[in-house]
Amino acid sequence: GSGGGSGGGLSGTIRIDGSSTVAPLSELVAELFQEENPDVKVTVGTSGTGGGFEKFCAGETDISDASRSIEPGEEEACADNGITTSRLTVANDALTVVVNPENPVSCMTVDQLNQVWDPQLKLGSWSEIKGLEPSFDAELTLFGPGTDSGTFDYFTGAVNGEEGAQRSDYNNVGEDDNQTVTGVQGADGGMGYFGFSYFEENEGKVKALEIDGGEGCVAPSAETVRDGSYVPLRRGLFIYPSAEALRRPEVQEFLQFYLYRVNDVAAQAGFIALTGKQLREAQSELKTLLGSGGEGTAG
Amino acid sequence: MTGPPERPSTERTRLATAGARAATAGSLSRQPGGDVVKGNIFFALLLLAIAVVLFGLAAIIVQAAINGAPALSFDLFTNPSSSLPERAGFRTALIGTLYLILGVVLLVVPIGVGAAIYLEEYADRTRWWNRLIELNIQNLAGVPSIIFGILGLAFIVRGPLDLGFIVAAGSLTLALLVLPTVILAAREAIRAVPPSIREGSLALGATQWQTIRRQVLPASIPGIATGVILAVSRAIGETAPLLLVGATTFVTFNPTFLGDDGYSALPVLIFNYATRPQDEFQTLASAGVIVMLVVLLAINAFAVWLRNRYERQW
Amino acid sequence: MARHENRPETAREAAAGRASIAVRPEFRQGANAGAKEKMFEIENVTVSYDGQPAVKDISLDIFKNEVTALIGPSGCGKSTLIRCLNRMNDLILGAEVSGRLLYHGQDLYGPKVDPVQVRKMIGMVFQKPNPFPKSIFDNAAFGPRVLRMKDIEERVEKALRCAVLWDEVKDRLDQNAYEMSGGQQQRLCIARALAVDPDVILMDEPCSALDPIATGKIEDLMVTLKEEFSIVIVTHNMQQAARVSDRTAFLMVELDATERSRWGRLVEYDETEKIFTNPADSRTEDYVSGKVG
Amino acid sequence: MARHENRPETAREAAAGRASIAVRPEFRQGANAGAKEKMFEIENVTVSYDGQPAVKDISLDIFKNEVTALIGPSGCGKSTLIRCLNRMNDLILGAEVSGRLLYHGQDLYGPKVDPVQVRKMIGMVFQKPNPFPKSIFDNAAFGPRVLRMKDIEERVEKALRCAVLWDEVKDRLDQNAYEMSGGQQQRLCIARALAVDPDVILMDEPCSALDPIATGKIEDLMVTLKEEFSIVIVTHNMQQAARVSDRTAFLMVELDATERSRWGRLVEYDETEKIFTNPADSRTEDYVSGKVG
Amino acid sequence: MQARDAIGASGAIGTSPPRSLEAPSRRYGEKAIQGLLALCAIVSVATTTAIVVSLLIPTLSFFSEVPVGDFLFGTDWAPTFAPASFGVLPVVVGTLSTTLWGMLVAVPVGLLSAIYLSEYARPGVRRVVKPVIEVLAGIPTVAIGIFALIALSPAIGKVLPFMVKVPPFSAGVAGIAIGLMIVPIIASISDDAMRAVPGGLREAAYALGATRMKVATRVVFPAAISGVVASVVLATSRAIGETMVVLLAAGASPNLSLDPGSSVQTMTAFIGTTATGDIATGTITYDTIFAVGTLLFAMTLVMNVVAIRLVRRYREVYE
Ligand SMILES: Nc1ncnc2c1ncn2[C@@H]1O[C@H](COP(=O)(O)OP(=O)(O)OP(=O)(O)O)[C@@H](O)[C@H]1O
Ligand SMILES: Nc1ncnc2c1ncn2[C@@H]1O[C@H](COP(=O)(O)OP(=O)(O)OP(=O)(O)O)[C@@H](O)[C@H]1O
Ligand SMILES: [Mg+2]
Ligand SMILES: [Mg+2]
Repeated sequence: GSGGGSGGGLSGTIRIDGSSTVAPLSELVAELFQEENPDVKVTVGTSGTGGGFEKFCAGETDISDASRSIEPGEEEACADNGITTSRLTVANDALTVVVNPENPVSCMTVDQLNQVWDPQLKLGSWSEIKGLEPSFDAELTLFGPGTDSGTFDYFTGAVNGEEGAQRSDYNNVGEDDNQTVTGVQGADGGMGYFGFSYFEENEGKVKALEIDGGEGCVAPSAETVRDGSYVPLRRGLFIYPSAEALRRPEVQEFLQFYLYRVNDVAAQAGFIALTGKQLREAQSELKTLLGSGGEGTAG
Repeated sequence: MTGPPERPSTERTRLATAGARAATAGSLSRQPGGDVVKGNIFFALLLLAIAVVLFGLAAIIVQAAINGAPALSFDLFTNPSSSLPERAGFRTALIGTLYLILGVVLLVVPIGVGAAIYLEEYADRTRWWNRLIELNIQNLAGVPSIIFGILGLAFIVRGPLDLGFIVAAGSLTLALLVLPTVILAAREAIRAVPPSIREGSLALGATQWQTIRRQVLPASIPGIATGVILAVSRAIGETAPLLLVGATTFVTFNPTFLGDDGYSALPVLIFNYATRPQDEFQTLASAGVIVMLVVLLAINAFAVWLRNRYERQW
Repeated sequence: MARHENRPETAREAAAGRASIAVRPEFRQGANAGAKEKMFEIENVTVSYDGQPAVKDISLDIFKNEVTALIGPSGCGKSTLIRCLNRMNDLILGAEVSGRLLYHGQDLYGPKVDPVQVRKMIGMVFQKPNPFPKSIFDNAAFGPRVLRMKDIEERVEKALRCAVLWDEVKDRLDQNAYEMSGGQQQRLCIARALAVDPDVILMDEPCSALDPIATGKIEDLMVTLKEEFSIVIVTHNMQQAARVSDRTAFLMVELDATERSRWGRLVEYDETEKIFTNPADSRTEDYVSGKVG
Repeated sequence: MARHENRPETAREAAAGRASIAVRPEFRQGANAGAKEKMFEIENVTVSYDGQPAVKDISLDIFKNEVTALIGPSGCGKSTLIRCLNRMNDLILGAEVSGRLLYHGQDLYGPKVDPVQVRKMIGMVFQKPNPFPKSIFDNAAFGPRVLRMKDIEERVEKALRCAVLWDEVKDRLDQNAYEMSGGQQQRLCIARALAVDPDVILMDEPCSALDPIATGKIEDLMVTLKEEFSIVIVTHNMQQAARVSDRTAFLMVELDATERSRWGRLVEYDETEKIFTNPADSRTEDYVSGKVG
Repeated sequence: MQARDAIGASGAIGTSPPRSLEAPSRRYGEKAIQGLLALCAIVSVATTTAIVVSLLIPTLSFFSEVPVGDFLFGTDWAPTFAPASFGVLPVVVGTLSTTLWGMLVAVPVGLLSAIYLSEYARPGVRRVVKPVIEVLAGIPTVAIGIFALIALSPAIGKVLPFMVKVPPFSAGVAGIAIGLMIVPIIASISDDAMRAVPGGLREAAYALGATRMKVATRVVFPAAISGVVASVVLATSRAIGETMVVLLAAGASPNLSLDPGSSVQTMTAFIGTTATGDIATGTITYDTIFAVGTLLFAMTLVMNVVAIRLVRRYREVYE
């Protein structure tokens, strides 16, 4: 974009921080926005959802990327500093369960997944999973993301019924989900899970399981996520703008731009785009926020 | 007098043994024996150690170069960062890193050397507080970098110093992180200056500071340079503390040292790219490693030059 | 030249055999010194390292415009004593000086005394040559520079000339001092001390690594210098003490009853001529004539 | 004791003033040596530092069971020359030895020669005392331990006794060697070299920091030792050379025409008695009688 | 005569030498410098104080909910799981394991390299090799971690199968990678320390017939022991404090095992990921970071007290 763009001379700095999962999307939007508004500086940090909210609630950032919803404690901290916010869903993700390509199993029920990851059962082999078709005998070698991540929380909540209620004797890959790919690829009985984009990039190296959430086996894909059939492992990714920051024209403009363009670029950044309904909801949330920010009332 | 009563007989006995040995000693050429074998084994071990290090280094660099090859080009140095791998470069992160390191060097050299001088030349080792300082510095070296991040966020970005999320705050955090390295290296260098040099200077009427400034410090430059090289090397590669004190992954403009618009740093970007799902970003991360090594070598070159120049043997 | 005067017959032959030393805690002041101005007054000075005395109970006066020599066997505390005079012992951990040490009537170890000031006035050449790891020029120029003197080059040249080193080094002043021969290093250290024009110069065996020619020149220098300055010299060379010094102090090692502890003690202090020709103490006579050992 | 024999009148007075030395590239072998066994044969040896010659074209033979003294003014290359004899110059970067150096007929710088083996047989005491930063005992025991000798304690004690140090240190053998006086350090270095019973001992001014008594004892020791070993000693002390040595080599500094370069040259080499009483070269006479300088 | 000339010059300047032994000026400059230098040393104390302060409050709030005994002696580490368990021993052991393997590589390799550089290498070689080795210290730890995972792990798995089990994560491999990373600290600082040993000591040893190896090991090395130990302490600290390499190459699964082939979580890896992860601040899980940090701080403190004692004991002072 050349100077004197269509933004009408907006300038200023917009600070975004938070989840590293959401960051690629925010970055892409920010890049496009800056092309049109070259005088606005947008930065995107990745200090984690928790760290992001901490800075956000201290009034140090304008928008927080989050791979989970804000927690009551965090909301309180925000309120203490006079910061009001609201959740805007910006993309969808499908937590994808992957296994070794040689593995004959192609579909598992949530209950079977629960057996595998159950903290009490601690199954050692695929053959111990009840009701699995076709039967398969290999040592279960499990991989999962860092236990501090939103992905972990969401998966355990959806599969095991309680956040964090997962067996701990699995291979924790920490920050780098690419290692789950390597690990599952290398072990016959390997199983792991991560965001959809990791699967998309590594199709062939690992195989994605179809999930039976009660209404038959459904494979993870953009379509199944958008039509709502990939349950229960589909999740939303969020941004939390601060009403305070929304008084600034460049932030208003940016957020409107964000929601305007997000569906075009989501796939490019490795995410599943919002459904029309989700998008409309987000837009109306933003309006509410804009209203409250404009009035200057907080908390 | 002070001497012992010389008994020639004592000497004679001694000489007898000596004579016996001297008679057998003859050849000047290498005696095949334990010492030679040991010496050779030892030398082989030394070479092996060096080989291990050099091989390890080469392997890392070659691996990064191969993985990063598709992305390697000069554009990496000139393009700003982008979320589109095909046009992403490291310029903005590079400038952020350069500022950070500049700040680290400006902070850590005077503070580190100053603390080392204080401890070696002024502090009374018998005083408990000086021992405490000594212990405390060694201990700081073992504090994980992320704790420095927490500290930097609480005390430098916010809290007492309240600098905000600016490059200078990042520099200060990193400087504190690598300070022990510089202090320890500088202390050892200062300690190695023979006392006779200090005596010679003081005896000419030089004050203690003049002695330090003109004799001790120049003589310890090589050791100090080593400390700075190691410190800068560490600082340049740190990720975690920077995340906490405000280094972001996405900045498309050139940051400034004191501006609070945000900044990025090479390792933060590299780490972020390396953990992304897309292969292009992983390639970019490897290329980033090469970029970083080039920068590191350029930064260290001066210190290496300085060290070679001041190298001496007593 | 003034140095051929009071030279006595000296150091004839050293006979082997060992005379045990009686512990005699006496000391003497130099005689015939009424008219001279006192430079140092040393009164009952004891120096210990880590609580072990190295010299005990030394009392003597050192006069202005004289060369005073300290002689005595190795380990008797000559270096220890001379280092007290410009507070070099401050630098050794565990070294402790007791007694009184006056310099021009001022207490050298007084509370207000600044060791730096002391060392500016009282220069020192050490027993082991300790050139700085710098060029020859920078070595000699160090003192003048530190004391912010002018005409550094001139000073350096003069100091190097005085120390009989100029001709050997004039073409390589920027060479590292460590690349010199042992004797050259020692002369450089002498030059370095001369370059700052101190009031007193303490020399701890300044000629130990020098050949007779250089030694002779340094001795000439001392004799000339004493017209302006005062010089205290430690030497193990009897002839040298006899040749250059006006007054000589003889120290000896004393053992305690158990032969476990040993320390230095002043045996005799007098005009050099007297010490070498007609010493009051038989131990002095034995030592200077080489009969002890 | 044998050391009072051939002592001539020596080193009377060193007159000030400088006589320029004519360049005379001659050298001499020691005379009257037909029957003696040659230890070192030095033939046309030149040693340079960084291309600058420090000594040039030295030829002389050193004999077994003799004390050979090297004398000459400071900087004339005595240390340089003596360090060639046990290949210590290998350790100095930029030092280069040319010419032939035979030890018992074997080329010291031959391709198969192992410098370690050389130094085992040819011990050395350095000009500047350089004790290890270890205890006194460990210093003396270092050589025997490295060479895996037996009876270390006994050896150490004997070596310390020979170096006239035992009585002073026997109660504090575990004290750090750097806490000794200058002379004690030097004697320790001598003891350290003696403890390994070398074949030849090279001594670079071993007595420069010693008092006459200790010097006398070390000289006695040399005279005794030469019955079994050979000794090469550098000294600037004419009397010492005269007292202990059988043969003396006199080196002098030579200047090139431009007075820019200077190097050492062998002026005369002969039996000590001859050198001190009836030297062939007038420059030798001037030097030993103290007329030059 | 020359001597006269000298006196002429000195006379001009030194005619009336100052006789007062008191300082002519109050030397405020010197005192100010000393104060400044002390201030520099204080910076480190301030840093530590700040660290202790920032660790203490959350640590106390952590221990108000978790008994100290359960924390220190528990063998089940699952602070982010439900139900949570706070037995810290697995991560302590994980830290010890990677550090141990790292030091097993770094100490011998580093010290031998230092000896080579200082005692064997020709100056030209040294001038090149030393900075090259130091490059290792500057490779971003992410790169080393990834290298360990995708190149080192398979390579070592072929040679020493017990070091790497099925998943690519192993404490041993992470340790080796850390070892490689900290070699320059040991090699470089020890080399400087050994180079600073006066040449006279080497000469003395050579003259006694010592071989180069003996000179290096019996004279130079002991004389430089203070610097050597300092370098090892610094390197150990760095190994303990390293986060990214272990995170990538050792996995993040807490295992109470010293087996080099097992995946472990170290204290730093826990702190590192949790602090930049998605956990909400102010929760008990988040406070766990500080409890672990405090423990780590205490552990390094003990190690350093011991190290300082050792150096005091074995240091050789020359001159
Ligand atoms: N390492 C070195 N590098 C360069 N030049 C040197 C070195 N060592 C000695 N020289 C020079 O070589 C010459 C001879 O030195 P050497 O040490 O052999 O003298 P010397 O006869 O032993 O003198 P002295 O009696 O003073 O010890 C001197 O001019 C000296 O400056
Ligand atoms: N730093 C020290 N620590 C402990 N003892 C020391 C120290 N320096 C010297 N001594 C001891 O004090 C005594 C006197 O030493 P000093 O150096 O004064 O002797 P000296 O008369 O100068 O002898 P020399 O002629 O050998 O130099 C000696 O026994 C010596 O071992
Ligand atoms: Mg002395
Ligand atoms: Mg010499």
